[in-house]
Amino acid sequence: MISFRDTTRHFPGPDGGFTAVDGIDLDVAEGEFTVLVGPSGCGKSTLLGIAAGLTEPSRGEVRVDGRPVRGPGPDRGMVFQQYALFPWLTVRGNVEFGLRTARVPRAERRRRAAHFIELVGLTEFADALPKTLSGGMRQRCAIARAYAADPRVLLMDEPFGALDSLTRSRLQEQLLEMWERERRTVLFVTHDVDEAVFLADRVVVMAARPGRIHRTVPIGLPRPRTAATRLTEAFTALRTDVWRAVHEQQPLNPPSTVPLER
Amino acid sequence: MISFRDTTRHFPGPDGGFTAVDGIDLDVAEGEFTVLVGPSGCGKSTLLGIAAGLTEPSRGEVRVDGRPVRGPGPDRGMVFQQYALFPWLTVRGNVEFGLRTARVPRAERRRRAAHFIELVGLTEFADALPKTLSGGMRQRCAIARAYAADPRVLLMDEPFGALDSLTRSRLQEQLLEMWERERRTVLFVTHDVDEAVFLADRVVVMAARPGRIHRTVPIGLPRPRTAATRLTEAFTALRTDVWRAVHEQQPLNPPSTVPLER
Amino acid sequence: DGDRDRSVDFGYIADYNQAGLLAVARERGLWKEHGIRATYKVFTDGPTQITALGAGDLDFGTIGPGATWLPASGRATVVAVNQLGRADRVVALPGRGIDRIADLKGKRVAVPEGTSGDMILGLALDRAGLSRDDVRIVPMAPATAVAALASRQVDAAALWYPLLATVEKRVPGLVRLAESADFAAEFAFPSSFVAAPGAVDKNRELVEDVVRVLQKANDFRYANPEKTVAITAGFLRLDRDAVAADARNTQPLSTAELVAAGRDGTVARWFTALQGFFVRNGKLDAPVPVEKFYAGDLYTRAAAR
Amino acid sequence: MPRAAATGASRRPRGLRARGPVTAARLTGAVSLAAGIGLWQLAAALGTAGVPGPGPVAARAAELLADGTLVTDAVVSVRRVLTGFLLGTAAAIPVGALMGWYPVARALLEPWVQFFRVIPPLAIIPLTIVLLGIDEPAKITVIFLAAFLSSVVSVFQGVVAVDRTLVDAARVLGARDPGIFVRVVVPATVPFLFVGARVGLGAAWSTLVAAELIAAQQGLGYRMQQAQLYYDLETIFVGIVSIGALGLLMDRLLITAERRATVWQERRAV
Amino acid sequence: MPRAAATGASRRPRGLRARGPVTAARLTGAVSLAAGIGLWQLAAALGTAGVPGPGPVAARAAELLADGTLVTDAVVSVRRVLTGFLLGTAAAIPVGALMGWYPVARALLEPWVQFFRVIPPLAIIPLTIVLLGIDEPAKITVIFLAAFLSSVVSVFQGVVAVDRTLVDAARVLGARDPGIFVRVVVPATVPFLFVGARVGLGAAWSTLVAAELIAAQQGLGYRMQQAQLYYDLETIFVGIVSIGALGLLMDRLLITAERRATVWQERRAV
Ligand SMILES: Nc1ncnc2c1ncn2[C@@H]1O[C@H](COP(=O)(O)OP(=O)(O)OP(=O)(O)O)[C@@H](O)[C@H]1O
Ligand SMILES: Nc1ncnc2c1ncn2[C@@H]1O[C@H](COP(=O)(O)OP(=O)(O)OP(=O)(O)O)[C@@H](O)[C@H]1O
Ligand SMILES: [Mg+2]
Ligand SMILES: [Mg+2]
Repeated sequence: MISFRDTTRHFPGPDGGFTAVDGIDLDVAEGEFTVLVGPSGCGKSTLLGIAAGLTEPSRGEVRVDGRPVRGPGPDRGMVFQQYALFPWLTVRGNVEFGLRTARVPRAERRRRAAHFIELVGLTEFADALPKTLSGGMRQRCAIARAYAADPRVLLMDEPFGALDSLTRSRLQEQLLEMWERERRTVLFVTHDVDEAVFLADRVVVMAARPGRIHRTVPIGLPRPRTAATRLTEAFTALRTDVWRAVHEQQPLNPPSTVPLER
Repeated sequence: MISFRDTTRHFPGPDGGFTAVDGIDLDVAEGEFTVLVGPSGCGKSTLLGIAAGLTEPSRGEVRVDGRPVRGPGPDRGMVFQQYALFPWLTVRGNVEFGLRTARVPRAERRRRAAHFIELVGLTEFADALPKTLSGGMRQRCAIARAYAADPRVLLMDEPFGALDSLTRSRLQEQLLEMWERERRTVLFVTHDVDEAVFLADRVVVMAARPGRIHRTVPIGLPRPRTAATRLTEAFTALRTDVWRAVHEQQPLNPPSTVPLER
Repeated sequence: DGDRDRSVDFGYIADYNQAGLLAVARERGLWKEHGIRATYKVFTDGPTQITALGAGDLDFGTIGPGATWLPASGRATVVAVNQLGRADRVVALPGRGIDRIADLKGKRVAVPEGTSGDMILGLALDRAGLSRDDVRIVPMAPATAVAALASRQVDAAALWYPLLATVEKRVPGLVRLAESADFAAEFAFPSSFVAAPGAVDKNRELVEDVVRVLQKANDFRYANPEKTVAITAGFLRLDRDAVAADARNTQPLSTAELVAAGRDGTVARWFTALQGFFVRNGKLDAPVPVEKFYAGDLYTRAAAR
Repeated sequence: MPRAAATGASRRPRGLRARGPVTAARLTGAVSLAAGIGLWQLAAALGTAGVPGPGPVAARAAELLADGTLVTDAVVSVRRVLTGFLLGTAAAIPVGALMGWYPVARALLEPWVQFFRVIPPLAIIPLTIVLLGIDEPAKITVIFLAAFLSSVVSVFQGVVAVDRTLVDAARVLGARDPGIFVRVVVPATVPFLFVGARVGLGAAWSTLVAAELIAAQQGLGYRMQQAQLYYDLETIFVGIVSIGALGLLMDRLLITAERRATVWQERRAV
Repeated sequence: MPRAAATGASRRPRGLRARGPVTAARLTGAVSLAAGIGLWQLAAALGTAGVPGPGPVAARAAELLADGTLVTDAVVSVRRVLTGFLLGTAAAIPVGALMGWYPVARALLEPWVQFFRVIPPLAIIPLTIVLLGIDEPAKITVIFLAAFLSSVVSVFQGVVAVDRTLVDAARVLGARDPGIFVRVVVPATVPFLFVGARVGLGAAWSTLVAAELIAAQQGLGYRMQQAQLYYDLETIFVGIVSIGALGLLMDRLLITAERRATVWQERRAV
């Protein structure tokens, strides 16, 4: 259970600085799958960082299981938007990182790392360094690393953003399957409305300047969800609903005001 | 006009190394909008790097306007998958970079940079450093930088990958508008099938291991394309066609073989 | 513990003047004869040895005349005079119009400050009626002064052998303006063996034995100059000719002569004259009675054994 | 894990949360200084043979200040060090960059740089005199060499470590070698450049005594040598403290400059 | 713009395309060496006062080799330099990291590090003798201090420059301070650590002569000082060349180690 209470993050600077998120109140229930969507720069990553304990809110607080967050911990795993792979470690080394800190014995560590590397389709690249991986491969490595650490809460920042549709839908289904089996709490950021609706119990649509909650859309679709779910009318209706919630916001620059010729 | 002839890129390494792209033959006509799609790691970025002159093919060659590519040049602009912003420059500084190399006078430089910064909705962040930008804002800055340099050929590597759907469709429309007006040659990588069909004259579907061309789908949709285009039946049919071409490929790991329990 | 008590650490500088006696003492087995285990440690200058004496890392050291102000200011005790130096010269480059000391007026003179070379220069200027301000003194470390003179960067220098020998090799016809011997009547340049202050009282017997060894070596050197050169060259691993050239610029005295010089106050005169020089330089506040830092009776008693 | 963050971007060390980090740093600095002087006093009081305490050294410093010697010496030495340091690092930037950028330049130059870098300055003094005489140029050259040779390695390593994709991005934007160098390599190398400058500054100061062996008439190094001849430990300590304080001051200036030049860096701590 | 790439990842310099870059580098190195010796010979032939040419120096080296002096001196000096260097850099890593990581440690330690870094080794020799005597510990301490003080800055700066998101990633994966230090900060700082080590090595060697002023009985620095007493330039040059060559060799070993330790870096050039 994650609860944000009046969570605000202000970055000091000239002109009074910048308020990235302002007075967020949000409860993510134990085992709930919550998806954050919203325009670029509306504070989604900032919010995840606060939940992870990497950023301190300027005002308000976040509690996880009733205890205020004081810093990061292995109970809250995170997939970073910029991957944040350790460039000096191979794919395997990256995936094993959290297992080492948890002092998982070597053989078990190997086994679990191999499992998650296979899950994201990088088995053949287990010994490759990040610099030799393509963008999507790096992202998959970051996902495997977060899964392997086996956190109770998963904070995922656009984890499938760099993946082709095939790999993407496969990883979505895998994630749902794992979640349904183990009922972790998931806070998931995406800009893909389809993905949001397909995965979520509830989609939280954010608005920008300052970052705040615009609307919350409960997704009542039955589980387990499969490829067929995407073809149902309920799915399409919810998709349109979320799409509207995102699109009805004040655009950053109304396109009409920008002349295209130079 | 870009033509790849038997273009091959092999990375030496243990176990015989790795062939990222193998014997690519592809012609992109003057003023054509070509989109590359394909599974993660199939060599799309590598191919763009070769066209840009950043990577030398191990075999075969690339010609731009009949002249073999010998190195990078300002005639071929690029949006990098990892953005590659200069972290010590502000948004404006990054966007002005290419204009400075082209010795555009100061006033004109300012004006053009301001125009493209507004185009991607970063006007308020013109003086912000990259480290203070969100993922999507960084990506938009990279786009503005490439546009501002005004290249005849645009090489774009998943340029809208980190953007929310609203910003994304707006930037898609802007790109098309600019392209229709100025008829640049565009080689565009995406993993979003909708985006590919919406933008392209022709979608090239690649396959992995080794990276090669799987199928080419000509997109005969009339131009100019607008939001309405997406709702036509022709669009849906082409979308399905491309989707199939991507999905009918040999999956990296057939999901059935990966047990999900640990 | 008697064994440990009879081992001594001896500091020295690696030239003929200051290493000769130690080389002889080892070569001729004089230490063994007196049941002393002596270890030699080489230094590049006197003051560092005095520092080491003070820190307890060294029992005896060897200093040149220029460092004599250190014992005079209570930082060490002179246990024996070694010999007199005659190596110092004031020289000028040929072709610079300098033939006499008086011609140095306004010229650049390289001087390692506080050394015997510096003293000779001061005496020579005095005698010519010049003050130090009349010439352009360029203070330099010895090796640096050699480089400066050899590469004709200065007009003149106050230096000593063997350093000057090297300069002569490169600059033939150096003009000799003044030398130690010119001032033998007023000034002598004794080098000495020193011990830590208080060592003489604490360890009288051992110190006496050490002095006795030095005296025996001294008499050998006095009687066998050529052999001494050979032994020293071997000890220092130096070219025998270079050491022989060095030896020509020293004035050895027999132990008997040194004892006599101690009795009749000659040694005291040498040291007093040196102190005058140090006072003028500001190294010493005021001259001190020589018996405060020169253990003359110990030297005499040792010679009598 | 405590982290201070001037930008306020992240958690601050707990103990210092109330006061600003700058004040806290000042305070700790003062405590550290007091502790250092206390230790020194203690060492002197325990009578560690010959170490003069802060008192006598301060007295000696007052004397030297009163008769103007200390100020003159300091001015002369600072001029030498600054000249040598500035020339040295100015030369190190292009040479290090050339070595980092062009493999041929590297193969040609690097062995010599490495060779001379390990040669003790004391050993080259005679050579310097022979080639350059005994006046200021010779002294400054010794300092210049020390500063140059120690900072060139940092510059070189910095250039080698420049992120390839940034260079690629500049190329695609039409930049050619000189432009890439000035507009990408130099800014990307800034952290290394400052390591180089700081190391170079240290090398310049610590070569001062050696440089002033060359016929100096004034200067802190010269004064210390004189004092050594006279076994005047108070004056030596005045020299040590002056050199240390001046060096520290110049280093602070460099750090401030660096802070300014690298605001763009995603820093972990202040 | 020429770039060599051992990984084959990018364009190679045009002129060297035929041969491999390694052979080319060797060749250029040999050319560079020959040019250097040629220049030296020329300088000597032009009679630049007192510079002995390669011939006489080689002859003297042969003599010193024959009687074993050179080998003994080299062994003794290498032992001192290596000990001081290894201790110095070993100490610099934790101290620099502490300073880079904890603002309090930084505020406490940094001024002292900077202070002592600029103190000329020559100036602290009397103090070293007073405190540590005249035996090996004193000599090694002087070298240790030089190596430590010059490499600690690099380590410190490297730790400050560690990418924050990597530290964050490690924290989220449950790592605590010691783990983050060993598993993130150290590997991320490797390029800086090697700058530090190389600068430290240079400092260690170039302090050798000063260290061997402290009653050394053997060693290359000692031999050079003795030669200075007799102004024996041939021997001094043998010393310079030996120190340079040994320093260069040790530096090469460090570079090889660095190459191994940083394969993960996205390098621009070889
Ligand atoms: N260090 C900082 N200083 C100033 N502003 C910052 C800083 N970090 C983030 N911001 C601002 O906070 C806002 C929210 O950033 P955040 O990364 O949370 O956005 P986001 O919702 O994740 O966007 P995206 O979808 O593009 O990733 C942005 O406008 C950004 O400019
Ligand atoms: N330096 C390298 N060494 C070895 N292999 C490499 C190197 N660079 C790229 N590769 C390999 O080449 C293949 C193609 O990479 P590329 O980046 O072109 O893929 P991509 O199609 O852009 O994928 P994505 O959609 O994930 O970005 C990948 O399998 C990658 O591992
Ligand atoms: Mg984000
Ligand atoms: Mg790619």
